Amino acid sequence: MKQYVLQRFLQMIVILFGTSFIIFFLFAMLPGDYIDSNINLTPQRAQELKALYGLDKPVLERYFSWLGNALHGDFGYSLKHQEKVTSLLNKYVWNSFFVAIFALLLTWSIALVTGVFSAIKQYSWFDGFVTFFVFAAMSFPSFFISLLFIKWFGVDLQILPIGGMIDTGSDSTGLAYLFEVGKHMILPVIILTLLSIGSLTRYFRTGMLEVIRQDYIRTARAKGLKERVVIFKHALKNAMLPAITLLAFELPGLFSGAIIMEQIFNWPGVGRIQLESVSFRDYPVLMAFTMFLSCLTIIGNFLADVIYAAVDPRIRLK
Amino acid sequence: MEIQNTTVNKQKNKTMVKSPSLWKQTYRRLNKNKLAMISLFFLLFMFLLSFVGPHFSPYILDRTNIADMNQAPSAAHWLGTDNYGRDVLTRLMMAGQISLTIGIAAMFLSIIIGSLLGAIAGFYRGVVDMVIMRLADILMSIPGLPLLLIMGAILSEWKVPAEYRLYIIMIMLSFVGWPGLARLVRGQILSLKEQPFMLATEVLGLSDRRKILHHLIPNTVPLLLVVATLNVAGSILSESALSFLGLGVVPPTPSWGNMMDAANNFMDFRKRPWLWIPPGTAIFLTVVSINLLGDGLRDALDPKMRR
Amino acid sequence: MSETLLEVTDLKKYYSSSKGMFKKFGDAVKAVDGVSFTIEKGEVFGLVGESGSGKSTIGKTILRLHDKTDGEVKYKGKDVFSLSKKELRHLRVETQLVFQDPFSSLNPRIRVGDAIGEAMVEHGLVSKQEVRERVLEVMEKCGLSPFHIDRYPHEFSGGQRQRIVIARAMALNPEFIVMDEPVAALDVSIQAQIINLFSDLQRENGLSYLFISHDLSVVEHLCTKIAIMYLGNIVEQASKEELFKNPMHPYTKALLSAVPIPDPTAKRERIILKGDIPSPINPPSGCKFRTRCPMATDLCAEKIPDYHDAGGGHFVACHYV
Amino acid sequence: MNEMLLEVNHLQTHFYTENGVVKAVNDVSFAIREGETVCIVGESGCGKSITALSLMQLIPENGKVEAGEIHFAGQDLLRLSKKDIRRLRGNEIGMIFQEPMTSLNPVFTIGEQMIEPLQEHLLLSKKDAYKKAMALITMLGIPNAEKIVNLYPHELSGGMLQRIMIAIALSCNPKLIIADEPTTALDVTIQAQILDMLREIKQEFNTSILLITHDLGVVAEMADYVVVMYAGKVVEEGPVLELFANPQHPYTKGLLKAKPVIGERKDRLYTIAGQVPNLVDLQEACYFADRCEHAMDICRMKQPALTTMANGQKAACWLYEEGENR
Repeated sequence: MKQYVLQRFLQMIVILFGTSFIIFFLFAMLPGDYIDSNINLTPQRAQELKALYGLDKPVLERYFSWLGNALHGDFGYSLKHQEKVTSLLNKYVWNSFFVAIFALLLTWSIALVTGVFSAIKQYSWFDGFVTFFVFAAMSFPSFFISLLFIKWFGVDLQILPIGGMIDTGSDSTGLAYLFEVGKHMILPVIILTLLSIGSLTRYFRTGMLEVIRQDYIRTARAKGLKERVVIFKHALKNAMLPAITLLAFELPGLFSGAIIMEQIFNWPGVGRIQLESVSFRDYPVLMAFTMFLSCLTIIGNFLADVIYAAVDPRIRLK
Repeated sequence: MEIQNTTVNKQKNKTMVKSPSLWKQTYRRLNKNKLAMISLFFLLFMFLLSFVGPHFSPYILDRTNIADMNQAPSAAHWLGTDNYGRDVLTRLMMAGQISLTIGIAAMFLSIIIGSLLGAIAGFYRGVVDMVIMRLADILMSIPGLPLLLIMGAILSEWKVPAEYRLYIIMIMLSFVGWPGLARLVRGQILSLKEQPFMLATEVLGLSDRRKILHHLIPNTVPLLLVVATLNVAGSILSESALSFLGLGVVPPTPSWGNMMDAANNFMDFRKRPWLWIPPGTAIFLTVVSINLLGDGLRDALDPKMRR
Repeated sequence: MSETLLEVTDLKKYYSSSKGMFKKFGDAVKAVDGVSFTIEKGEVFGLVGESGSGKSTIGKTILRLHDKTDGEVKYKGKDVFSLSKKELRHLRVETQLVFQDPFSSLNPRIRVGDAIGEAMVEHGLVSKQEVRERVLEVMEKCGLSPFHIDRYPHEFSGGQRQRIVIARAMALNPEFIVMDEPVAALDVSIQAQIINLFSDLQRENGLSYLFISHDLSVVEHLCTKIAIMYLGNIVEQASKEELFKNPMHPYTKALLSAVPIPDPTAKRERIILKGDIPSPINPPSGCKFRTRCPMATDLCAEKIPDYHDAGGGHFVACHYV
Repeated sequence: MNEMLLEVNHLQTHFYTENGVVKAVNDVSFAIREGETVCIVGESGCGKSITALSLMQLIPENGKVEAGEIHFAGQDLLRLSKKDIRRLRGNEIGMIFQEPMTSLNPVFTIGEQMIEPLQEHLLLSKKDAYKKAMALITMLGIPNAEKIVNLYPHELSGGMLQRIMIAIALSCNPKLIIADEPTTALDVTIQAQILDMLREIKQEFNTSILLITHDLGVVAEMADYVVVMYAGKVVEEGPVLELFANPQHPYTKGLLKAKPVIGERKDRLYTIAGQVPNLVDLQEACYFADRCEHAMDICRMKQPALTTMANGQKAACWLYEEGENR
C-alpha cells in the first residue's frame, strides 16, 4: 500500500512539471504581451520595459527563471492591477470559493438522494422523471440557463438580485452584509448546481444499479435483514466507495470560479479576473492561475487514488 | 443431425437464412427505443433547417437594412430582426450550419487522434504507452475552459481571418478532447486483449494487421460510436460557450454562441428576448437530442455497456 | 514405438506478484516449478490438478503463448522458444488450443463461418473461393449443421459454441491440440457429446491431445497417460490403467476418494484432506503437500522428495513410496 | 417417518423477458420431511435454482411467483406478509449460495456480516452476537476464530468462505437449509470437506437440507430423496436408492449413462442428442420428446402427468402412463 502511494506521488511530480512546461510553452506562443497592448509607449521605451520584465530572453530560459521563483512562491507581478499575483488571487478566489462550496454541497446531497432512490425504484415514474431531468441538466448551455434565470427571477418576477455581490452602493456590514451577499448568491448557486447535478446523479444511479445486482445483496436479503438495512447499509456503502474519489476531483472546481457565471452575474470572483486578464493580455496572472488550477487537478487525482486505496479494504490490505 | 429448434417450440425451423448483419440487428433494437428515434428525427430536422433552410429564406444573410431594425417576430420575420435589421431566423439557420459543422468536425478530429493514439498505447504497451498516457494525463490536468480561453486569445492575437478561425476552433476543441478518448480506447483494447478470443488469434497464427483490423477494431467501434455521439454534444457546448465570451466564432460569422451575446446589453436582454432565446433553445434541443440518441445507441449496440 | 511429439524438461514459469516499478523477484508466484513429461504421437496425455496447480499455465507456455522462466520445450525435436518467425508460423498451424469458456473464446462480432475459415486463408491452405466449401466440411465433421455458417456466436448454446471452437482448431488440420478444461463449463449431456467428438476426431486424424482438467472421471475415460499436479509440480505420473488400479501418492489417493460416485451403495474408504490449498507465493518447505498430507513427517518438511520411477514408468514424488 | 416440514404444490414462477414469457418453474411439487435431505438435480436452465429462490421469495426483478402453495411449518409462505417472510429468512430457513467469493460483502468484515442475523432474529447484543459467531466458527472446525472475525472476505479462500456461509445459515438454528450448488465452484478435495460438514450438521441438528445440484455423484452421496427436473418441470422423483438402482424416466437414465464414472470402462459415452428447448412459448407436449429414444406421437401432443409407480417412485412419461413398470 505504501509503495503504491509512493509510486503515485512520483508520477504526480512528473505530471506537475510536464503541465507547467506545456502551459508556459503555450504562453510563449502568444505574440506580444501586456506592454505591446499599451500603444502610447515609444518603441524603445517598450523595449526597456520588456528587458526589465525579462520578456526578451529565449523561451526556455524564461521558463526556468519563472519556475525558479515559482518554487519560492513568487508567481510574478500583475501588470494590470500593479500588485503581486498571489495577493490579487487571494483577494478574489474566496468569493468564487463560497459560491462553489455551497453549490457542491447542494449538488452532492440532491444527486445522492435522487440517484439512489431512482435506482431503488427503477422503471417507476420517479425514475423516469429523474432520467429526463438528468439529460436536460447535462444538455443546458451554462450561459443560456443563467440568462433564462435572470430573465425569470430577476427581470420578470424581480424577487432576486441579479448582479454583483451586494446591492449597488450599499455599505451594510456584519450580519446585514452577510444577508445581502446571501441573497445575491442564490441564483449563481442554483445555476452551478443545475449544471453539475446531471452527471453526478447519473453516476450515483448507475453505481447503485450495479451494486443491487450483486450476490451479497441477495445474501443480505436471505439473512432476513430489513430492506432498509440491505439497501442503505450493504448496497450504499459499496456504491459510495468510488464516489468518494469523485469528491477529490471536485477540488479544482472549488477554486476555478465559474468563468461564464461570474461574467453574466458580474460576480467579483477569480473567474472574471481570468477572463479579464485574457483580454488585457495580463499573462503572469493567467499563467499563474492556470498553473494553480492544474496543480489542484493533479493533487485532486492523487488524493482520489490515495483515498480510494485507504477506503477500499480490498486494496488497503494488499 | 441436429435440429436447430426442436419441434416442441412454436418457432418455425430456420433453414439457410443468413442472419441479419449486426448493424441491422442494432438498428432494429434502436428502433424500439422511441425516445432515441424522436431525437434522431429532430436532429435530421435541425440539419435540414441549417443546411437547406437558408436557400428558402427570402433574406440574404449579411444584407443589413436599417429600415426594419429590431422588429418583434411578425409574419415577415418569423423570429423578428436584430439591431442591424437582419432576419433572426435566417441567421439562426446559418449559425446552425457553423455550430453543427464545428461540433462534428471537432468530434472527428478527436476520434481520429484519440483512437489512434489509444490503440497504439493499448496494443504496443511499453514506452510508447507510457509516453502517450503521461501526455494525456498532463493535457487532462489543464482545466478545459481556461485552456480554450488561452487558445482563443492566441487566435485573436494572430488576427486570424474569420473563415480560418473556424478550422482553428475545431483543432482547439479536439486538442482538449482527444486525451479522454485515447484513455477510453486504450482501456477497451487492454480489456479486449485479455479475452480468450484474442488469445485464439495468436494460436491461429494470424498476422498483427489481421488481429487489429478484423478483431480489435470491430469490437472497439461500438464504444467509439457512442463516445463520438456524446463528443459532438460536448463540442457544441464548448464552442457556443467560447463564442459567447467572444473568443470562439467571431461576428460577422454567425454561431449560436455569438448570437447569444446580444443578451449582453440590457436593452436587448429585457426588450428583445427573440434575439437570444431562439439560439439558446436551439443549442439545448440539439444537445439534448444528441445525448438521448447516444444513450439509445449505447443500449442498442451492447447492453453490457450500460455505464 | 511411436516417435515423441512433445518433450518438456524441467519447465519453470514464475510471475512476479508485485506490480509497479519496484519489481522484486523474491515474492514471485511459482506457477510452474520444474515439470517434465513427454507426449508420444497419437497419445492423449491427461494433466489433472486443482486450482493453483499450474496446469493451465503449462498448456499456454508449451504453445509459446507467453514466455517461460526456465526449462525447455521441444516440439518434434525443435526447441519451441528458439524458432524463427517462419517456423513459429508453421508451429501455429500444427498445434492448436481449445478453451474452457465457450462464451468468450469466439469473437462476438464476426460470423461463425468467417471465424472458422479465417486462419485457413491466412496460412494459404485454401483459396478464397473454396474456403466456404472447406468450412462446411469441417463444420459437418464437428456436428454442426450447414445453416449455422452465417450465424453470429450469440445465437448458439454453450455446447454448440464449443463445437465451433473445435471446428476452428480442426480447420488447419493440426497434429497436436492442447485442451484447457474444454468440457468443464458444459452440462453432463452436452459434455458426453463433446467427449465423443474428441475421441472420433482423434481416431480419424491420428491427433495427439494434452487434456487439462480437474475432473478425474472425464480424464479416466479419455486419456492414455495421466499426470497429477499439485502447486506447480507433478506428484505422480503413470499410464491410465496403472494410475487408477494402483495410485501411490497420498494426494492422488485423496483426490480419487474425493470424487463423488453416482452410486449410493458404493462403500469407499473416504480420505478427507484437512486445510486449504497453500498460497503459491510462499509454498510449504520440502514437499509442498506436507501441510495437508495424512502421513507427513519431519523428513517431508526438510527435503524435497525426488521424482523417481517406482517401476514400469510409474513416476511418483514422495519419500515414503 | 417424521412428519412433513415443507410441502410445495404446483409452484409456477415465470419471467417476463423481451422475447416472451419464460416459464422457469412450471407446476413443480415436492415435499421435505424433518431431518431429510432432498436433492433437486437437473442441468442448467431446468429451473432448480429458481425453485429454491421461489421458496424464499428472492426472485430477481423481472420474475414473479404466479401460482402454487408452499406450506412450511403450518403456514403458506406465498400468503405471508412481507414482514413475516422476512422474519422467516435466515431464521427458520438458512440459505447457502454457489459462489462463496461473491456472496459476502467485500467492504464489511466477516464478523460484522455474521452478527447481523443473530441481532435481527435472536435480538442478541453486539457483544453476545460476536461471541456466538466465534463459537459457530470454531464449531465448524475453522481455527483461530477471533482473527477470522476481523478479516475481510477477500482475505479468505473459497472453501473457508463457504464454511462461513454455512455458519451464517446455521446461526439461528434453522429447521431447513437451502443449499444452491454449494460446492460447484470449489475444488474436489474442498468439496469433500464441505459435503462432509453438511452431513455432520444433519446428524447433529437434525436439520432438513434442500440441496440443489447438477452433479449426480453429489446426489448419490448426500440425498435421501431425489427430484429430477428438466425444462422447468419435475420429470422424476423417488428415494435415492431406488432411483439410482432403477431409474424410470428416459432423461434420468440418459443422465446416469452419460456421466463418465471412475472404474466403469466404456469406450463411447451414451449421449442424449440435441439440446434443451427454448423455454419461450413452449407447446403442449413432453419437452423431452425431441431428445428421447422412446418418443411416441402422444409425447409430442400432450404433456404427461407425474404418475406414481408401484414402489413409490414417480415419473412424468407416457411410457408409464398406464401404471405398469417398463
